[in-house]
Amino acid sequence: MKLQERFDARIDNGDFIEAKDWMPDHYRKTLVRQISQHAHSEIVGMLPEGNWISRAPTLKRKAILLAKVQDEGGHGLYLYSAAETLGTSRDQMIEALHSGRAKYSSIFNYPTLTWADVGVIGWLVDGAAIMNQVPICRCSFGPYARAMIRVCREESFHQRQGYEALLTMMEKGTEAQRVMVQDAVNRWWWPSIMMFGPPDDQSPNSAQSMRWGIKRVSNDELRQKFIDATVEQAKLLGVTLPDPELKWNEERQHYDFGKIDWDEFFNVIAGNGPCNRERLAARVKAWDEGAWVREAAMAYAAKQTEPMKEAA
Amino acid sequence: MKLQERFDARIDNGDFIEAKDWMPDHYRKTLVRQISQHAHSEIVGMLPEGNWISRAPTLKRKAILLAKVQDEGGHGLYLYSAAETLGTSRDQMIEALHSGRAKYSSIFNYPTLTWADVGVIGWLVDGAAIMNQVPICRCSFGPYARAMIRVCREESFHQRQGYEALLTMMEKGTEAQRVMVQDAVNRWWWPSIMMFGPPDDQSPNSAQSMRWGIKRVSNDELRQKFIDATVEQAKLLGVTLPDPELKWNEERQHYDFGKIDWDEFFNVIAGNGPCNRERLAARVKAWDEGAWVREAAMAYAAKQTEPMKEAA
Amino acid sequence: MQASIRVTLTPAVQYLLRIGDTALVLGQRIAEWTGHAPQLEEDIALANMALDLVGQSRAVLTYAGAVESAGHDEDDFAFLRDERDYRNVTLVELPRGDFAFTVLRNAMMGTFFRHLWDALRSSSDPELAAIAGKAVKEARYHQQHAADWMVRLGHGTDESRRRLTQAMADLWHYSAELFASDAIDEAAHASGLGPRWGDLKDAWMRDMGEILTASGIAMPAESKFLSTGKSGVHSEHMGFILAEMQYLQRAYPGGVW
Amino acid sequence: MQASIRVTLTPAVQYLLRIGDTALVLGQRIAEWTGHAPQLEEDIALANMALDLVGQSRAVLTYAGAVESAGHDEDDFAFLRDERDYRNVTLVELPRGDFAFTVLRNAMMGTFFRHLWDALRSSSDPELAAIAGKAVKEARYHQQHAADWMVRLGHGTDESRRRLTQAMADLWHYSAELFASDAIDEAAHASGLGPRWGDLKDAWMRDMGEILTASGIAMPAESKFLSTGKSGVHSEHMGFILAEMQYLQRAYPGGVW
Repeated sequence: MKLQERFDARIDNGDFIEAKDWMPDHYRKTLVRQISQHAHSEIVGMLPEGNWISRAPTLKRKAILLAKVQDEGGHGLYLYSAAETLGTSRDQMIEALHSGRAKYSSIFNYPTLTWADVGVIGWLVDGAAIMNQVPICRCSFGPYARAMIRVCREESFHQRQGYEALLTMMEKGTEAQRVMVQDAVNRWWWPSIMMFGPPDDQSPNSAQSMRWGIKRVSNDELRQKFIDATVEQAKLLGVTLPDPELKWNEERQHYDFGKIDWDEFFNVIAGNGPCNRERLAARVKAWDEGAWVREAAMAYAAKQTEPMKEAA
Repeated sequence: MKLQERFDARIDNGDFIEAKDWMPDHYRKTLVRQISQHAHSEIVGMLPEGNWISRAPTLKRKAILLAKVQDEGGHGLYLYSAAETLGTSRDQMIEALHSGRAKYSSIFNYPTLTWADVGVIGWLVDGAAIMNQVPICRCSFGPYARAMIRVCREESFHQRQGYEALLTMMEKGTEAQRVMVQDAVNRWWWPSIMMFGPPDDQSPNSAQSMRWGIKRVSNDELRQKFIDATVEQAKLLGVTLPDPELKWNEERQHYDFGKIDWDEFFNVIAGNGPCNRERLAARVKAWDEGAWVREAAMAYAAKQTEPMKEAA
Repeated sequence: MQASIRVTLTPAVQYLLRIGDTALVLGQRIAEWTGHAPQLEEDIALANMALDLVGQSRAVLTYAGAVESAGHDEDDFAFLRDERDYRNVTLVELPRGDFAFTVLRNAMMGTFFRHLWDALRSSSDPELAAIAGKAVKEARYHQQHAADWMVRLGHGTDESRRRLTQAMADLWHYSAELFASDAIDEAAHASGLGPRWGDLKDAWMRDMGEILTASGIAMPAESKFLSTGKSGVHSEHMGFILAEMQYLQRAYPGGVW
Repeated sequence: MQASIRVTLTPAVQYLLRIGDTALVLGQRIAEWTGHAPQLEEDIALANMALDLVGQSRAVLTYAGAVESAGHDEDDFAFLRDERDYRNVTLVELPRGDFAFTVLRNAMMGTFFRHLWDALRSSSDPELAAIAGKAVKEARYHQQHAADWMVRLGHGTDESRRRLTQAMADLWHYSAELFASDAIDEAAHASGLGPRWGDLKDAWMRDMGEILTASGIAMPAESKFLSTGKSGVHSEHMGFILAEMQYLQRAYPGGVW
C-alpha cells in the first residue's frame, strides 16, 4: 500500500494534502461531511441574524448586520468550493441538507428573540466558532485550511462587533436595554458551550480525525479555553453567566463549570430544537421558489453556448 | 303591453315590486348592476379598514373595527342575496367584479394611511353612504329596499363610532394626534363629496332611475345635504374642511363650496386611482387562493347527497 | 408611557396572562383573514371568532390587572409589554398559513379553550368564573365551526385532504405545550383559580380524536418537541406580531384613543 | 425621544429626503432576500446592494440634517419620522415579490439612481457632490447586475419570461412618479442643488429601452396612474415597513444602540 504509506507520511510530516492528491476514501468522506456541514452552518446561520436586519435599531447597526450576514454567505461559498474540490457538487451537498441527511450547527436551531441576541451571537456563538475553527487553519487538507484562514479573520471581526454592540447597551444604554442583554446571555450561554460537541469520552470520531490532522484539539479542551476567555469578557461587560457553579479553580488554573444538559443537546440534534423545522423549511422554501430562476439562468447559458457549438 | 302598464302603475302608486313580479328587462338589469355594485363596494370596502385591524391602538378600538368590517361583510351578503332574487348568481357577480366589468365605489381606491383614516372613513365615507342610501330604503324594488333598511341602521352606528373615535383624539389626545386627524380629513374630504356622483347635468342614467323609483333624490341635492350637515360636525370636532370656498349662503340657506375636481374622479373611475389595482388584486387573490376550499366544500356536499340519491 | 411596563409575574398573574395572551394573539392571527377568506361567509365567521377572542382577552387581561394590583389595564398589557413577558402558547403565533392550517389550528385551540373555560367556570374566583361562563359558549361554537370544516376538507377533494394532512404535519407537535403543566399550573390548581392545563389533556385528546376520525386523518405519534411560549420564549414570529400591533401606542406617547 | 420628530420641510430638505428615503426603503426591501435568494451568489449580491443603499441613505440623511439645522441625525430621520413625512417614491415600498419583480425594480431604480447620482456629481453643494461621486459607482453596478438578470430571465425559460412580463405589468406604471417634477425639483434646479428629476427621464427611458430590448420585453404604453410617495402620500405597505423598522427605537425610549 504505497499510496497509503505516502499519505500517512505526509500527514505525519504536517504537509498539506491537496485536492488532486491521492487520499483514503474515508478521509475524503470525512472531509466532505465536515466541510459541507460547516458550509451549511454558515448558510442556515444567516437566518437567525437575518431575522433582525429589518428591525436593527440604527442605520449603522443595520449596515453592520447586513455586512455580517453577507460575510456568512461568503463563507458558505468558499467552504462549498473547498468541498467541491473533493468531488461532491454544491447541489449534491444542498440536497443532503434539505433531505435532512446532512447536519448543520445545532446552535442555529435556537431563536433570536431580541436585538440583544444579535450581539450575543456575535460575542458567544462566533467566539465559540472561532475557538473551534482556528485549529482548522492548520488542518491537513489544504483547501479547507486556506478557506478557514479567511473565515477566521472575518469571524473575529464579527465577534468584536457583537461584543461592542453589547458593551454600548450595557455602558450607555437604559436599564431596559441592560435587562435585554442579560436575558440574551442567559439564553445563549449553555447552547454556546455545547457548540464544542459532546465530551471527549463520548465523541466517537475524534480519534480518527486527530490522527488525520483534521481535528487538532479536543472538544473539552476547546470548551475550557472558551469558558476561561469568556468569563473575563463577561465581567468587563457587566453581565452574569447563568451558571452558579462557574468559579476559578486555582489548582487547575481554569474555571470550573456546572453540568451541561447533554439531553437537551441530543434532543436538538435529533430535530426537536425550537427552530429545527423552521430553519430547514426556510432553506427549502428559498431553494424551491428559486428553482425557476436557476433553470432560467441555465437555459440562457445553454443558448449562449449553442451558436458556438454550431460554429465549431 | 298590459304587463308594462301594470308595472308602471305600481311604480306610480309607490308599491314595491317583488322578485317574482314581472318587470321590464332594463329595470332588472339596472337593479342587478346597482345592487351588485353596492355589494361589491361593501366587500372591497372591507380592505382599506381591514388594513388597520392588526394595528388598532387599543383593544376596544380593535374590537369595534373588527365588528364594523364584519358588518360590511354582512351587508355584502344581504345585497348579493337581494340581487340574486333577480336571477344573477353571486358567482356571476363576483366574476364581473374580478374581470373589471362591474364597478365598486371609487372611494375605496384611496389608501388608509393613518389610524385617523379609520375614524374619518366612519365619519365622512359612511356618512356620505348613508345619505345616499336612506332614500333607497324607499326604493321600488322590495328586496333591495328591505336590505337597505338594515344596512342603513348599521351604517349610522358605524358613523357615530367613527366620529366618536375622532372626537376622542381631538378632545383628549395629543397635538400629534390632532395633526393626524386633520391630515386624514384633508385627504378624505374631496373624495367623500365625490361619492354622490357627477353633477346632475352629467349623470345620464339618473332620470330613468328616478322614473323607476330606484333613485329618489338627485346627486347634487344629496351632496348639498351632506355638506350642510358635515360642516357643523366638523366645527364640533375642531377640524377644518380643506375648502377655502366653503361658506354659508344666507340666500340659498346652504353652504357654498369650491369646484370639485371631476377629472380626478373620472381618472380614478377609469382605474388610475392610488389603489385600484391593489384592491382588485387582493380580491382576486383571496378568491383564487380560496378556490380549493370552495371546491372541497362542494365535493363534500355532493358526497353527502349521493347516498340519498342511491336510496331513492 | 410608551416604554414597556414591568409586570409583577406572580403565578396567578402568569396563569391569567397565558389565557389572555393566547386569546389575543390567536384573535390577531384569525383577524388577518378578514377580507381575504375563501368565501364571504368565512370572512364573517372568522372576523366573528377574532372578535370573541379579543373580547375574552380584554376580560382576562383586565382581571389580571386587578390581580396584579399595579394599575395596569388591558391596553397596558396588550400594547406596552415586551415579547418576553407575553405568555401565549407558541401555536397561536405561527403565521396564518392556508385555510387548512387555520381550520386545524382553530380546531385545536377551540377544543382547548372549550375545556379550559369549562373548567374555569368552577374557578374559586367568581370574576374569572363569570368570564368563563360567557366564553365557553363562544369556544363551543369555534370548535364546532372548525370541526365542520375539518370534515369537509378531510373528505372533500384530494387537494383539500393533502393540505389538511400537511397542516397536521406542521401544527400537531405544538400541542404538547398546551399540556405541559408546571409550577404556575400547580399554584392555580392549589388555589382553585383554575385547572392544571395538563389535566385538560384527556378531554382534548378525546375530542380531537373524534374530529380527526370524522375527517379521516390519522393522529400522529407524540414527538419530543416542546414549544415554550407560555414561559415567554417565543418563536421568531412573535416579534413581528408585536411590532405591528403595538406600533401606534409606542409611536404616540401619551395618546388617547 | 420616541415620539416622532417634526421635520422642517424646506424644499432642499424635501429634495434630500426623497433621495435618502428612496435609498433606505429600497435597501430595506432588497435586504429581505438575505438568506432567501434563489442561489447563494444572489444572497450575497442582494445583501451587498442593500448595504450600498443603506450607506447612501445614511450619507444623504446626515447631510439633510445639516441642511435642516434642527439637530436631527440619520437615525432621527429613519426611526422617528412619521410615514407622512417619509418622501420615498412609492415604487420602492411595494412588497418584494418574486425574483423577477425584484430584478425589474432594481433595473428601474438602479438606472434611475445612476443618472441621478451622475447629475448630482455637479451639485452646487460639494458635500452632496462627494456623496454622489461614490454612489454613482455603486448604482452602475446595481444597474448592470439587474440588467444582466433581465436578459437571462427574458431569454431563459417560458416561466421566467412569463414572470418578467408579469412584473412589468405590476411595476412599470410606478415609474411615472420618478419623473413628475414639481416645485421641489424646480427649487433644487434653481439653486443648483440637483437636477429636476423630470430631466432624467430621457436618459432613463433610453437605458431602460436598451435593457428591455435586450431582454425581449416590450415597453408598455404610458398610463395616467401617478403614485405620490414623494409627497408623503404612500401606499398601504409603507406603514408596515415603518412599524417593523422603527419598533425598537419606539419601544426603548432613550436607548443607546
